[in-house]
Amino acid sequence: MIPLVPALVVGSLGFLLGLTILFVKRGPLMILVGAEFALNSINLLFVAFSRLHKSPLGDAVVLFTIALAAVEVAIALALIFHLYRRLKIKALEELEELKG
Amino acid sequence: MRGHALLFLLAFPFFAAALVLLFPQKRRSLTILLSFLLSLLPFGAALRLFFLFPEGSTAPFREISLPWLDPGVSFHLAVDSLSLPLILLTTLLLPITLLASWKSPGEGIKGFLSSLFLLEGALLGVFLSQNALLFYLFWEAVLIPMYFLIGKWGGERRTGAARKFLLYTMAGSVPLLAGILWSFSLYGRGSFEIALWTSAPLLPAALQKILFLLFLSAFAVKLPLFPFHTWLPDAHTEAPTAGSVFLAAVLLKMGVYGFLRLAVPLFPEAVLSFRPALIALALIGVVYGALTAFAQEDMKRLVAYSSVSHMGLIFLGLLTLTPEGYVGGLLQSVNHGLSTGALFLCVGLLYERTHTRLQREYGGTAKAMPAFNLLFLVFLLSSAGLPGLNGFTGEFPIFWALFLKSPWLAGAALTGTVVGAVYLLSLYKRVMTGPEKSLESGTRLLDLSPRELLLLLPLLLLVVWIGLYPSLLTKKMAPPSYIAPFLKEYRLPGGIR
Amino acid sequence: MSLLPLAAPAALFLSALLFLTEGALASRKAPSLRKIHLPLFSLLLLLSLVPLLFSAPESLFHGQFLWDSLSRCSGLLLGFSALSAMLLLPGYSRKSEVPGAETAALLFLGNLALLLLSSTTHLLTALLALEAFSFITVLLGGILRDRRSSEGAMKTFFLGLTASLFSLFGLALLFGATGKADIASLVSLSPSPLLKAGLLLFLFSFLFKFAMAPLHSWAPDLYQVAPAPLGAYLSTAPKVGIALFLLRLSPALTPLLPFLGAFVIVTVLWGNLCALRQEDLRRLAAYSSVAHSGYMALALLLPSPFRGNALLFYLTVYVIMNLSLFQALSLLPEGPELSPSLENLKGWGKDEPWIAGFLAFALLSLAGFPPTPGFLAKAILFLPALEKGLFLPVGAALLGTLISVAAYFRLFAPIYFSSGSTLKGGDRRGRALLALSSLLLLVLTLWPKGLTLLIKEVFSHV
Amino acid sequence: MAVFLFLAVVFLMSGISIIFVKEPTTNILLLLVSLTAMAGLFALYGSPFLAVVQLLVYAGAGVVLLISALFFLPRERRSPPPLRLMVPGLLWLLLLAVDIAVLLPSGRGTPSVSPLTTARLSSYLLHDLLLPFVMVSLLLVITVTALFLWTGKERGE
Repeated sequence: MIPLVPALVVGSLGFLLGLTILFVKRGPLMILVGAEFALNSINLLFVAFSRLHKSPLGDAVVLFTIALAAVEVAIALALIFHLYRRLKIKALEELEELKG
Repeated sequence: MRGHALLFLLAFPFFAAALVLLFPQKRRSLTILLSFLLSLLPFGAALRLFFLFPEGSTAPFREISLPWLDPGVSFHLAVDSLSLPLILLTTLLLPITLLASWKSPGEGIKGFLSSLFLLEGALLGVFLSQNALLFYLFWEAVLIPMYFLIGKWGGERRTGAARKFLLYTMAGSVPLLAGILWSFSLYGRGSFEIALWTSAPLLPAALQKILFLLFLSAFAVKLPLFPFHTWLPDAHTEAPTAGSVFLAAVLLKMGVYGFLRLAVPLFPEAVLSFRPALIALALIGVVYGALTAFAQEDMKRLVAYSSVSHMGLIFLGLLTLTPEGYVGGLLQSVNHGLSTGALFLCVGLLYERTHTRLQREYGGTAKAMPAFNLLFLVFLLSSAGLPGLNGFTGEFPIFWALFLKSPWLAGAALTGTVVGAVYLLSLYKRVMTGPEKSLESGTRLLDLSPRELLLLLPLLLLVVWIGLYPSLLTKKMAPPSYIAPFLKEYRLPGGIR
Repeated sequence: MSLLPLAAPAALFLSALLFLTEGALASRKAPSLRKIHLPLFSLLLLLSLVPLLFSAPESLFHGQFLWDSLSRCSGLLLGFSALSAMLLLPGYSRKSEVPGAETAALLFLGNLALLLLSSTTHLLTALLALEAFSFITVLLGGILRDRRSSEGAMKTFFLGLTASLFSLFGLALLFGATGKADIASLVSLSPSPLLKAGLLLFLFSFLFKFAMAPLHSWAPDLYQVAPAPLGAYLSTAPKVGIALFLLRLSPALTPLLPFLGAFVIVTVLWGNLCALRQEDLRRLAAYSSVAHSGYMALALLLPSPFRGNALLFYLTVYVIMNLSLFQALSLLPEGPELSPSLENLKGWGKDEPWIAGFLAFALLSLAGFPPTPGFLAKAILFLPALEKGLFLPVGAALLGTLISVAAYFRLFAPIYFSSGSTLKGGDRRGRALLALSSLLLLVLTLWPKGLTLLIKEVFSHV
Repeated sequence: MAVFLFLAVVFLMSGISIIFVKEPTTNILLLLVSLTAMAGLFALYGSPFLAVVQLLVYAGAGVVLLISALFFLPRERRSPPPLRLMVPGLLWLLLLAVDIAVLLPSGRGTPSVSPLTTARLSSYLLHDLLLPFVMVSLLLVITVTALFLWTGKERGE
């Protein structure tokens, strides 16, 4: 039997790591990578808690998270495609028009 | 049912404000004439109310209460001996200012007239409301037409002055709202009726103090109490003549009214404990206002600062918490409205002719405008408190009450009046006497037209009448039942504490 | 179990699909916004509102979809907001760049997501609905697809993504603490640190989308780049959905009240202060909506009967007055480089007296001036708050109100005190809509009791 | 336990590496490694179904999408580091083997907790969580709209 606590520790650490990636990295793709990493860590928490409470809810939520992640990636990629291909933007740093 | 007179009095200005908008824009004189006629109606109603009001009555008169909003917010109107003179003053000044606006606002005359009617309606609402939330509602509503009067039809720096006026007033009235809401929960009767609050047992002293300060912040800005007066000179200077008249004559009295209507009956212990500080501030206002007025070159600014000084004196009178001080303060409120209003009108008339308000640009005006000369002199003397004119009848009881309280206080306050006489007469000397300056610059000053005479004569009449026969008003100014218990009689002239 | 309650969501979803198909098939060149999209949209939306009018309270999907009078209220407010957005579009100056069919579809989907959000007591459903709406926000905000709007969309998307990660993490903790994911199980448990932390994190995304400071930074950017008609929708509809969900969640929020109070204080002060220094009209409107979120969140701190009454009253009034504001702003022309600023209002008071009057009325109401409904909403909110002893938040809210007066009155100076060449835009429809909103505000001014009675009726059936 | 430790360390290490590695391609491969490790952890915690979904849908389709997105980026941003790609690549193969070992019924890592059967999960999904399940279609429609708007044909040209 694998105890729950290590899974919780790994999940929380992974969540923090994912957030770090999100805040440290520039560029939309890397932000997505960070978000995916964090989502995965959260999924581990759900699975572990699912075992704790002997409820399939956690596992089910993981499925929803995966769907959500897929949707997020698809929308983000559409936006990135639009920005780089249509609007011919070289880097995100160019986009600094909105302020105040 | 007889309270419907009050409903008419309150609703008519708002109705008129809407009606004015339908008048023909092109035919300016007709529009003004029609609104002048309209404005006579509320004045007539107020006059009738005044004559019907029983002498020496201390109870609310012609009460009417309509359900309006939960919880405990009713449309409750009444007139009493405190609000009666102020209502009369408000309704009297509207026709006069309308006549005075024949030429001054350049464009958008309909909006201007409409704003004046709105202002009148809101002011009447303040004086008539017997429900704290309704009172606050009208208190705030006064702000909007006044803001537009200053901001749209004002002078050069009108936008800044309008904003300053707005911010000062709002900074005062937001605490007032907080105080009213808090009182609502403290009195725990589920009602905003002022009568219910005043009849409830007094709150603990500590709470009274906090609430008093919240309420006072609104009243002190309006009064204006030193050091919250700095909006006033700007607003006065930039406002059109009609705006200045209303501002000085009625808006400042809202502070007096609020103080007497709410602060004294609800928080008497707090008033007593803050009284020394308030007296000090009012005294500073008296002296500072007078000295600053002395140094003003702009005539409107001069009159504005004289207002600060006079209002300080009125507040001093009220703070003695004696019947003499009360009657003097209230009577002087009316007097100040009449004479300062008249002075603003006079300055406005001069400005219409020469387009300057600087004293040094004038001289020898008395020769060019003899009729104006006489009227102006009377109003200046009334403002200076010459016996026989109305200013004296108001100031005398105040000084009497102050003297009974402390001769030193009376002496200090008297300096303000002395300086007042000096700057008012020096104003007269510089503007009216000496060589005729208008001849040098080539413009010929015309004397008063019949219309102008018509608008100043009623004021002249009242100034003299009240000066000779103050009981005309005072017999209907007995302290209402909610204030009377807090006014202490001094039996002996030597009863100084 | 009657399936009638499902009629409204189903109608919304099918209408969206219809518009998407139409968008995919229609010829690209035909300008069909006014001729086809608008009538069809209005018809379908009104049809979807029909089920709101009758049908008894019902709980479907194990309480994940509650069909009560609160959700029907939400549907009506959302419908008004979406209809207003769509009616304004044909008069919008850059209408040729707005794809009509997709916009209509997104409005339907948005209303569906928010309707679900406001009718659920299940945390997972709520989070999914919120995520769905957050994508819709991004799409509607960036619908012009030029450089600026894509930038705004991008920023909003990634900030929203981050916020939703926190919420999901919170949901995991809540699941860990309770083993369930519905509001009732949160309330029944005594608060443990895990539960508190989970709730706090779970709220993150909701407060973010509700534009509570300091999580509001996306709102000004997005409202600035979104077309003004859609700004009207984006600044009102999500507030309805989220506020009503938070109202359902509020029994569970008791341990977090101090924290929420701090949020309220920061939001009302910061939102109004920022509004004070904006030159761009839509950024100003955005900060004003931030501040109003703060007032609405204050309602959540109240004890039970007042909470719902104050929140629903404020929400209704807010929707109407904020729509008025954006309806007026929609009459100003926009361009890729032209974002209407205070300067553009010069001379409105003279050239467009009615429009200026309506706008002034809305501004007075937004500033909470008596006797406008904005004032009544605040009075109904502040009274019980003071009675409960929430002096600090109410004090901050009053101070915020004072600041907001200065902020809104800045608009009066160009409108009434200076003259200039008026920029004309908009059409009859926009003007009529503005007049309608003002009329509603006027009715609420003269007869506020009607709304209070209606709200009482709503809560007697929940 | 040893398997758990190995997978957890790989998962966390790949996250740390993402922070420090600059090339997007390597980073996406590292993400793939972490996703695969997570699949193994799911299996260890008694969710074989989730593990399979993770491997096929998430690690498979999601990462392919991300890699294809690399080609939108300006050219200079995609640096081709042949050796840097080798390490995560090999690691991924190793992890895949571990995952399969854990997933096999007789595998060494078979968890002692009773695994959640796919049948139970699906009946739960279709019964207790029917509404969220249906709502996924809402998300998909929104995605389609986004694709329409941002990658479809330009209007008005």
